[in-house]
Amino acid sequence: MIIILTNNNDNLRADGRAFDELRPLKIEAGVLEKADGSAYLEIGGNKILAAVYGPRELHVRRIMRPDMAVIRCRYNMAPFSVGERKRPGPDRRSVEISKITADALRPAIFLERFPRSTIDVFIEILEAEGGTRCAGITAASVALADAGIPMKDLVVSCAAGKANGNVILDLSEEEDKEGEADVPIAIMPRSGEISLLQMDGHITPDEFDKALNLAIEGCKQISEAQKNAIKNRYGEENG
Amino acid sequence: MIIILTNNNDNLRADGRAFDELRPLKIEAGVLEKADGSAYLEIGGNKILAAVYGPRELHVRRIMRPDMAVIRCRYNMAPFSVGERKRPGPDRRSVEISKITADALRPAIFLERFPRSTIDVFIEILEAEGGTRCAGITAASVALADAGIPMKDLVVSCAAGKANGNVILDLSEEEDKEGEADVPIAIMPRSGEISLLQMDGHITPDEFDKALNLAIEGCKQISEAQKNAIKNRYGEENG
Amino acid sequence: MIIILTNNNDNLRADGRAFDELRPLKIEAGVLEKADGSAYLEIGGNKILAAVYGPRELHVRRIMRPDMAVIRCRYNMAPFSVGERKRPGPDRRSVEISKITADALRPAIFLERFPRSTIDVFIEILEAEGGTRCAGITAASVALADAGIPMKDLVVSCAAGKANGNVILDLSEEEDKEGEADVPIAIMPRSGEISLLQMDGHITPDEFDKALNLAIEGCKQISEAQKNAIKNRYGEENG
Amino acid sequence: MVNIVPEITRKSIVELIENGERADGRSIDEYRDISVEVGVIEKAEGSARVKIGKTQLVVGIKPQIGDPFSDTPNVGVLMTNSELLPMASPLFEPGPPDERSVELARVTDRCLREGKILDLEKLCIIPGEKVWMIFVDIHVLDYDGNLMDAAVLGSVAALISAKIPNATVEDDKIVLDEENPVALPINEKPLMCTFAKINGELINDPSLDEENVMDARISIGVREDGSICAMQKGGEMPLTKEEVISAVSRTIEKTKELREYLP
Amino acid sequence: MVNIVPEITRKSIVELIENGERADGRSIDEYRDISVEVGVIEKAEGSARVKIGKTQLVVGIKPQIGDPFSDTPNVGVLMTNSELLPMASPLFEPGPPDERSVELARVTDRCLREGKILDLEKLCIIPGEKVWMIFVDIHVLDYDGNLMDAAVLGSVAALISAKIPNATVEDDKIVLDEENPVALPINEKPLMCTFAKINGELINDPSLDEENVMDARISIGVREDGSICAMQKGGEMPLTKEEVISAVSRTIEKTKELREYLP
Amino acid sequence: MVNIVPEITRKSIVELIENGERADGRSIDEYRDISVEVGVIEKAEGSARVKIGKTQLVVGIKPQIGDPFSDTPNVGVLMTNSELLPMASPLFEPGPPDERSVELARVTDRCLREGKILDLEKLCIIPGEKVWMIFVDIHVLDYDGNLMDAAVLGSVAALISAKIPNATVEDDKIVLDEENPVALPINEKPLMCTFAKINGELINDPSLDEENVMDARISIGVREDGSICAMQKGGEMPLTKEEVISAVSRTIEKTKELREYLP
Repeated sequence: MIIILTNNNDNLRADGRAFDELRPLKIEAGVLEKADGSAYLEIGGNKILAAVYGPRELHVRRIMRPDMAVIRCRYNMAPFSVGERKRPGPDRRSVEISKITADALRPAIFLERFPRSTIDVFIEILEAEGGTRCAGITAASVALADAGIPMKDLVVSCAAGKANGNVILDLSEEEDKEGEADVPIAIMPRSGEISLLQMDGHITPDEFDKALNLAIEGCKQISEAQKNAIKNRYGEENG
Repeated sequence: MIIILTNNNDNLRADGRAFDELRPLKIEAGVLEKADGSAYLEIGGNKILAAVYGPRELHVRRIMRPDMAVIRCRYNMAPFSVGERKRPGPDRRSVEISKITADALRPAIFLERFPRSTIDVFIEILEAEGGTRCAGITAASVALADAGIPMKDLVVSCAAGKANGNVILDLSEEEDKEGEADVPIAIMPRSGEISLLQMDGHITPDEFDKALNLAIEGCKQISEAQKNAIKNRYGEENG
Repeated sequence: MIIILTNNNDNLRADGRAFDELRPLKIEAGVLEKADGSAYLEIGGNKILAAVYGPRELHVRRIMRPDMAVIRCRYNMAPFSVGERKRPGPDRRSVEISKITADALRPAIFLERFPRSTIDVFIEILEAEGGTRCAGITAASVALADAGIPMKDLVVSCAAGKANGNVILDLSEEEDKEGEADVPIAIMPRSGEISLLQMDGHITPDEFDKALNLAIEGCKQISEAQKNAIKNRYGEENG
Repeated sequence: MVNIVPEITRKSIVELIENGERADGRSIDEYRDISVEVGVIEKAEGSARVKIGKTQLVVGIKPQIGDPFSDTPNVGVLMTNSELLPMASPLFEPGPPDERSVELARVTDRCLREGKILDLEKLCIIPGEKVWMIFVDIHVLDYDGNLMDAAVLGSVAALISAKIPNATVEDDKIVLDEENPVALPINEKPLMCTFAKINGELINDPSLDEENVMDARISIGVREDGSICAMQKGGEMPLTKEEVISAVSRTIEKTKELREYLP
Repeated sequence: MVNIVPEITRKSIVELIENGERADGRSIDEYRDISVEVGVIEKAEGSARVKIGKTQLVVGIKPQIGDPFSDTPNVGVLMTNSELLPMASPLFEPGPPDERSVELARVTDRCLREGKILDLEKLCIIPGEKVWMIFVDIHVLDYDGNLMDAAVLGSVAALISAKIPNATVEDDKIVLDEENPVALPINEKPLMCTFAKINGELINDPSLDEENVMDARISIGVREDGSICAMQKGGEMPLTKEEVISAVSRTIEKTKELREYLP
Repeated sequence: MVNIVPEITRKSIVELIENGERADGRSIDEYRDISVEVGVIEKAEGSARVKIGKTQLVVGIKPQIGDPFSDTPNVGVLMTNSELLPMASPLFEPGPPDERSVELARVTDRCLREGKILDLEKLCIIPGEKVWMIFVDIHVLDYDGNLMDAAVLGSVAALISAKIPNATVEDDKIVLDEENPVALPINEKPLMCTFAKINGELINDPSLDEENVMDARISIGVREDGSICAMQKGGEMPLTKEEVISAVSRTIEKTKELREYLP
């Protein structure tokens, strides 16, 4: 009798992860000196800094809101963060990501407490390896908490997708490039509501359903790491 | 006896027009929903939209005039309006045309009735086939009327020029390119005064004189089409 | 007996100058009509215009100082001022020179007499042949005096450096390009204080010391030419 | 410019939707009148004018021969741009594309690209050297809400109807036959459906008034076989998972209707 | 910056003109003092400093070898730029060229180009591949009105006096002989005359004060034979046909005077 | 944004310095804690994170193959850029580099270039055709004064630690061996020392509070042998000659300490 040993899903991903497994994750709050709040996040090969200034006075009257604060986000990739040097300055991709990042974070913040002011979120991609927009949102949430911005919940973000015909969690750069679909989401974990959702690629509705659930599970895991980061920061201050 | 049959001027132009003949012309007022006034114009292969917003509050203090409204024009070519795709955004040509368009329209408007405000005119060249600046001014006048802006007269614009040694009216794209001279003008038909005049090429003073008269005649014909467009729009509303 | 005739340093520079000799210098004050003050300066092949407007109202609130005037400088090279045509508009070099020019002139001006206002200095390099930043500062000082701006002293600027192993004064374009080091400075001649100092190249501390002294001597010579220019301008007006 | 909606407008829209009604008499899942007209710009190799209610845009297609990207040397290039013309709305200002315009162009681009509308490999002329670059320019003339569905519909219609010169290679030179133009290599016809969430209800084809009071927006792009190719959430408030799932199945049904308008 | 003219200045200028007089003592058709000096910038292949009254500008000519435009593969390129330096007027601000600067450059460019100042075909070096690009840069140093006449006069003088390296082709390589520079292939010498309309009168060579109160402006470019090559109306008010015709014939006479200042 | 320092802060800093003391307990010529960590960005061919007190920046090195400048056809290119990220200070704003950022990049560039850190001739791949372009990008994360010393220290550390693909030429084609990367051809290791002049005293390594009240600033770059390669005065007030000379000799001593932090 021949027994064929089969692994479960584990060995089907290039980096040996299970289909529903996140890349190694590390979050640290309060890493910068000047910003009102900050966070550093590593997931897989991504290295990301987020910083928050505010609520502070808004000088641009054109976008001021008399009844609440505005949130402005700037997602930026360092020239050395990718294989081929990226020219400094915003491009269309970073403009779009900046916008949807603000959209993803906005519902969690008690903006109405700070009329006529701004909360500025700066996300810096020091090194990119797939999934930077999600990692940026996750880090920004921790930075907002570190800045003491009152929030209903800690927004958390993660992608699922499809590669080699399988629905998988937290695509690496290679899986994103070679794979069939990418579904980055952000949720407010308490309510489970979705504040960011994008998708591009080719996926059936059933697979999408599966990917969405997987991404939500991923978010929940990352949410724990966020809370720990804030707890560590808080402990540190009181220790 | 040999009789040589000569046509009159008619068949001397590539498109079969007489020297003093306009291309087929169509003007429609009130074609857009959001603008305060608008007009659509086709002449030959040109397809042009004009829209007016205002009089409205002017936010740019640097150009505000305490005793009257300012008129701001933006002439813009769609990327797909010409043979080879045009890169979006203003170039030197469109900056100049925007300026002289404002100069051409300004004297007809009772600007002093709206101090500290602006009247914004947007001209969009959807398809270009020679003579877009004149067509834009003609359309903009109708859009100003459609917006209910009080005016002394309906500015109307048309070019004459010289091609194949002949002075001709309303140059087509080919005639403009291959020809010897182009004289675009705009007039206020009631007074006959000239509010736009440019010329480039090579022409004698006598030919210029002839071209100027021809262009004025062309303007008068187009003026009728403008009035009809406004009448149709008015009729429609009351119909 | 053979006598070897040695020149002193004179013939060791390509243009026949002594090590401590300036290029031919000419300064004229009050050369422009519209500016509040102006000066024209030639040194070697450099042709430079400086103009001053102000003190005048400052419209940019972001940089306004409630207790003093600000000084804004714009150093600009004409497209035709150099061998290969320079594209119009500021580049990184001109942005830096504009900044250090303002820094060089600022300590000489009684800025505190004109709170909330600006003094604008425009330096135009019509022709460049080495040492334009120094020549620009020297000319700007004369233009400031011509504008009647109250000053503690007339800032004056000159470079020394090292070429072919020798410490020399007032480098020509060729000496700057081929030489080992360039030390542009600006001083306030009454106090001898240094308000501009840059250096790039390769030089020992002792050589630097020598170059610094040489540059200071050069400044003093140029200072006389500045004063003469102002005297001539003044004489002219009273003549 | 911040667009403040009077409280009374907001209230009236919300109350209508509570009763399954809308200000213009439509039902919750009904589109406004749609018209699609192709070939409207003769100088453009492809073009379409789309109206959805009072929203109007023109899409023009221009081909250009250019260099392929170094990492995909044998495939053509599809480029999507949009201009929110200042004539289209008092809220739009002249100048370089702002974040709304960039989002519109990029979401449309993803829907077309990931929906595999073109067989880009067939747009290679000389492998590694010269390829067709197909520019899709979306020109927004009148803005009364739901630009995304109109932009995708117009882009697909314009691409379907486009004809470009036939390019052949003779002796290392590219010969363009403008007399006998050929259609673009159309693969799939993806379409997009956008929903606004107002008072917990997902409504199709939001008008500008509805967009101004909506909590959230979701746009979904699907191919003809019902597979999903693009998705984009917008708006200031979140969606529930159930809302997303429901929007997907409603999109698959609704794009069948939209598909009727394609040439 | 809007330039508001005190009513008293306006009135005094208008009243003088009613009597055929002007503030600086000139007659209606008189230019201010003109000086034209060429070769003022040694590093420029051609240059001229022009003063008309208190208006002053420098024009520099720089040649550059470049690619021809694809639709004119065998002719050189003439490019005209202008900078209204902030030193020239309290009204000018640093930054990219504004509409006044663009108009000045484009009208000058048309006058030179349509006036056929250069035989551009002689500026072709290798047909279809390399041509001379001649840059005309107009640097406005002092602005006291009538920039157009000064810009054209200075550009023509600078081009006439320019010498560029002799370019020959040997074994497919371009050889530049900088030791034996050659003049540019000058064809014609167009010049421009500008009139301001004040109180119904057309006056030559308006000063800044006159420009500030003028109703309209007309600039006319003519070749030596009196044929017209360029025209541009400016200003806030209209002109009559008779005024235009009269300006043309006055230009033909007046440019004869201006021509005396050319090198 | 103008940074107004409260009079009380100014007074306290000045009084401390009068007594040879500083707010954070340092002596006049003492640096804050310094840390230099290399290899922090794996995708960058070289990188370093530098902290001087609360000032923090990351420098990344990226190589690129490009064309040499026409006047130096056989040497590689070194390009230095800096971004004062808005996260680093409430005073920094998003947008293109302002004059502070340009000054930082250009002074660092001069210190590296004139300090001959790289043997640029060894970065030529095909003479006259292809050379290595080495980009040094300085990313300022936290700004608490003395960016120049940190930028030079970080750039030198990142360049020393960098490894780029080995480039060889076979049959006119460039072959890149990414498996066996090679170090950059390091020549010299210039470093920079900055002093702030406060109340007539030159203090090393000014903090942001000190920079805000300083009269002047001087930065000096030296090679290992004590020769000077770069110098830049800043600040609103002048320096005396004696102060400059003293700063030079102090720099030569002090950079020996800084050199310990290099990898």
